[in-house]
Amino acid sequence: MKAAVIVFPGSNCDRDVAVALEQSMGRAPAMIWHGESELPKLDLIVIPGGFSYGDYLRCGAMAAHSPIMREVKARAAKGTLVLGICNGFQVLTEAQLLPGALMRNASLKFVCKDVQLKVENAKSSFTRGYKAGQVVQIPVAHGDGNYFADGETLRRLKGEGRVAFRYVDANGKATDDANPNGSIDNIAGILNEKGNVLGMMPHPERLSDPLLGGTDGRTMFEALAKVVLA
Amino acid sequence: MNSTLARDTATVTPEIAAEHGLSPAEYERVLQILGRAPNLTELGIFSVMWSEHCSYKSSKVWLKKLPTTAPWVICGPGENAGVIDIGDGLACIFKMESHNHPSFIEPYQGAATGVGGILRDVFTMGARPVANLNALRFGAPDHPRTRHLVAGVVAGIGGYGNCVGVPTVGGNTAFDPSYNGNILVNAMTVGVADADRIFYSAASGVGNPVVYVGSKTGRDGIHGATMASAEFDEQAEAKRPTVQVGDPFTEKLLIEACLELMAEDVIVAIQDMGAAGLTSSSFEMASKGGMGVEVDLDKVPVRERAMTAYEIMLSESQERMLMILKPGRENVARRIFQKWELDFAVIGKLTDTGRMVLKHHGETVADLPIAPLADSAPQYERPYLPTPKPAALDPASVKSAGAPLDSLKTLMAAPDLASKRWIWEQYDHMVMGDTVVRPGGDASIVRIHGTERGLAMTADCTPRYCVADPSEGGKQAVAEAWRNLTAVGARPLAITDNMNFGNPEKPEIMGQFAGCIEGMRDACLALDFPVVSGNVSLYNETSGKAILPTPMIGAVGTVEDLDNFATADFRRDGESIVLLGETKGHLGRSVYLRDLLGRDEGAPPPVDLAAERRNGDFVRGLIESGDIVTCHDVADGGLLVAIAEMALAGGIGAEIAAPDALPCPLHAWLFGEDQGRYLVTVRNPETVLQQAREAGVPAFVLGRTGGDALTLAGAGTISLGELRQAHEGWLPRYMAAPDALTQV
Amino acid sequence: MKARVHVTLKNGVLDPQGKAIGHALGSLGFSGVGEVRQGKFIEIEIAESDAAKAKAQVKDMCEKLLANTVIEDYRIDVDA
Amino acid sequence: MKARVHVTLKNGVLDPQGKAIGHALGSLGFSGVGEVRQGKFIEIEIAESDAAKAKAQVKDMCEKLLANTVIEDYRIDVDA
Ligand SMILES: Nc1ncnc2c1ncn2[C@@H]1O[C@H](COP(=O)(O)OP(=O)(O)O)[C@@H](O)[C@H]1O
Ligand SMILES: [Mg+2]
Repeated sequence: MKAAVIVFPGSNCDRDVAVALEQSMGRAPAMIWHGESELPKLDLIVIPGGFSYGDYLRCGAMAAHSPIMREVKARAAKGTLVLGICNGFQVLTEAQLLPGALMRNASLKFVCKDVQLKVENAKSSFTRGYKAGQVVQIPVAHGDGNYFADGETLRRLKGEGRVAFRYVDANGKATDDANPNGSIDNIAGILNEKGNVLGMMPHPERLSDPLLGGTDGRTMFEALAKVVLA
Repeated sequence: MNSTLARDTATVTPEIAAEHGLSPAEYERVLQILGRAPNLTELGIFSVMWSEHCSYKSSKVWLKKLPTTAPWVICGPGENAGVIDIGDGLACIFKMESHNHPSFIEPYQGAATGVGGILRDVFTMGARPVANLNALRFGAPDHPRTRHLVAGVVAGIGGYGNCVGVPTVGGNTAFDPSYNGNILVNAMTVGVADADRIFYSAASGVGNPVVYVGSKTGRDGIHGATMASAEFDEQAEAKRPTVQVGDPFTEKLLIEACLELMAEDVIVAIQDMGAAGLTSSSFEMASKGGMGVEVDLDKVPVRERAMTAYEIMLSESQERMLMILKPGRENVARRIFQKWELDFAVIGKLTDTGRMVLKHHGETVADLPIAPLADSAPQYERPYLPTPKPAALDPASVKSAGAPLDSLKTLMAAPDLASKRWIWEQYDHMVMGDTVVRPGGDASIVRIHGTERGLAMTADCTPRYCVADPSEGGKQAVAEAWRNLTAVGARPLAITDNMNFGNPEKPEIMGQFAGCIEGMRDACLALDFPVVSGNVSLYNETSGKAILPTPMIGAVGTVEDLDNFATADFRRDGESIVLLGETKGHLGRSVYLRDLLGRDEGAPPPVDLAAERRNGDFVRGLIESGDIVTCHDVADGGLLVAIAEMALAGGIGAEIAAPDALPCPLHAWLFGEDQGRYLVTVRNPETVLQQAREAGVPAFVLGRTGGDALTLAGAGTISLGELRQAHEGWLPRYMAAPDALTQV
Repeated sequence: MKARVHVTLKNGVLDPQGKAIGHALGSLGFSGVGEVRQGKFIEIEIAESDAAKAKAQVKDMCEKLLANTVIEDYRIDVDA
Repeated sequence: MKARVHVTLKNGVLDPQGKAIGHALGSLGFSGVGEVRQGKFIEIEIAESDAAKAKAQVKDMCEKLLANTVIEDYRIDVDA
């Protein structure tokens, strides 16, 4: 089993997610510089949070054109698991590995806080540690997490069960108040058609340690560890 | 030599010197040192090196009075930041710095570049920045500019800190009309380094290369007055803004590149280019090492055409560093900076001449003796007029503002006491994965990466105390910082200060400055809490009206075992709430008096430093031994406000009662701001009361936690929901108006 | 030669910034403000001196980087 | 009536975004790319039908909200 974290200029959650991965998998992931054009044999690729290229122009746009992304796309096509967190999610949409786009938060403000998420799809390799419908607590920290997709795409996402997480209140209701960024349909994370690529705005690596306030995020890394170790 | 220098000599007149901020006496000294008139570039260098900002000419004699040593101090004031030993072979490097004026002009960029500057001060010494804090002072909420400034400053601090990936974990925010024309933006960075790999700025080694890295130099921040002079009118373009724009992405790369380079054995000395950019960095590095320096300005990476020597030397472009490398190691460094796609240029070398020589287009454009320029930098013992001691206000003479719970509700929504969540939720306070105690409490705690120990940090100052009695106010600021660290269970180690004052040429202002320093000194000595770094910002005045004296204190301590620390939230029903420390009902200069009765009167609450230490050491002992996990110091607003904050933080109410025999009226007891007090909760209070008695710490059981309301015996009940709406509602509501929109 | 690129959101794509600006203008007392849309305006100096070739080059830049064609349209003008 | 506003950074003000875009275009293999500057392009529908009055109104909007006149310039075009 091997995991890798892709590091772009401006990534800043690369270390955080590496710590969480190592904790759950017992082995440190490979850290891959964006300028590389080849990847070692891998089971999981993580595109971490941060501000790749300063988030200038559009979040994730420049990173999506890095040499390494060609290779990430090729691996994703072959079924390797790819997890994009926050900026990583933005990179995946810009690279068109996931549909839709992440726009400026409706409040126009950066928002950093714990939010409640409802696990809408508990069947993927990423989410099978959760129960379907379970409400978990995971922090967000972003200025551009306002998910947008056109009507047709949205219908498909919903119809195919590809919405992984929704922002909800403590009772599991997807209300406007529970939506930190204006995302359409309170969408916090989505899967690709084959279910091997997940993009999500919240940061599971930030609640993977009781000392930091919770472990709901760790469940995801532990589930991934089981899949890739199997 | 003088012949090649002659080119623009003729243009320097005493008037131009005055425009550069040099007094006639100072200009006379320039002429003496050089034995000739300076040219414009040289004049520019003198003017920045002798500016208040770089030379501390008004404050130095006073700053010398502050205690700066302790066994754990590795490096005190004088370097880019202060360094303390935090055990396990690690050092903590930290400093606070103001960016007041630029933030008033352009709040977003001013605040953003303030954060960038203080980050560089810390990583330039070899530390990885692990946390940022920010202390903010704005004008009255109803002043027409305030909302726009709050919005821009907060967005700027977040925009920069979030992007570089350093968590912003705490701060301090308040409003007062005295800041209407002069807001304060004091940014602090805390970093961690290996104690045996600290980098300093003193240059050494004749012939060693002088290396420039980071962003290119543009005409950023070059002073407007000089831009208007004939020499620079050549392009006759619209008045060029002197605002500097921050590039946090480049800063992030610079941090990573510098830390990577520091792991190699190639750096002799390193210094960020802060205010006065290339001038102060090259000058100070050479001066500290007793060296000369020769720089070829043609080698400096520039981003604009036809930049003059004057502009290159005085530019305040951001995200740049200067280093002296070991001979022959340029390629190691170049490779690293190329990997991070940053500019890298060898721009000169160290010499043994003791002079700063600048070449441009093959000509010598400046030739200055370093030691005389540094040694005869002006230092003033400015006349000062001590602030007259105010008479104490007898609490019995202050009428009540109304029913206690009504007063509480109003105070919880008062601008200074209302929750600052709207601010800190715009800051990424969790990135780096070590934020154990988030903003919103007394001090924030960041785990020292890879260990089970923590760094606690806070920023504090109560200017309304300082203006009434500078000495007591200075003392209180230090004591409150110490108390906030103690309240989470940390061992307070050292402070950084940011002295924000009005015009030092006025004796009353110098009196405030001197008084604050005296009080700070007393507190630092009594609490073993030395000053290791700091910054001075003077001339914070508009139309002759000065800001409240604001000696902002940033403080750092260690939590020895992250199994044992405390936070302010009530965690369980049915626990006894114990008040530690003495309550006399001091209402002078309290928020109650000011916000509810409209009176700015009396003396501030005195700080009894012996009691402060006794009470604090006692509380810390309880936390360290694991006996208590809920603790909050009693600060602005007094006892009832502190209890309400604890209840809201934990979502658990309380029932409390005042003792039968009160030393003062009830409202004074509830809202007085007596110092040195803490609230803790325990399941069984007997042991704690007994231990407190033995330690000589006044202790009193106020009541019990529980329910979802706050009940004060004989005065009624207020629900937590109502309190929360008041406390959390004010700032978001205030900021909802359209003039708060910042796009960027 | 200088190219000027306007990147605008496609019709039907929600524009949070435009919406917020419109709202703020209303609250600032401007009446009669209808829809507000915010886009980007990018100026690029290019060495290419043939206008047609320059335009083709910039189109390529837009497709590859400057615009996200899932949500954005672009318009290019070049001049000497 | 529709107003179009271009908001651009004043001359000499550092444009980190433009810089990064220029850099990225280089990495994508575009040669001959000189300076890149990024600004904003805002389209506003206004009820006012008199062009001069409309322009004055939008100028007021720019000063108050749309542009940060400390570091930005703006240009207004109106059409029917
Ligand atoms: N500008 C700010 N940035 C981040 N956190 C802030 C800021 N202003 C206030 N806070 C946070 O709000 C809380 C209350 O601040 P303060 O009143 O200074 O606390 P205390 O009374 O304990 O000194 C603290 O946790 C502080 O860190
Ligand atoms: Mg406190």
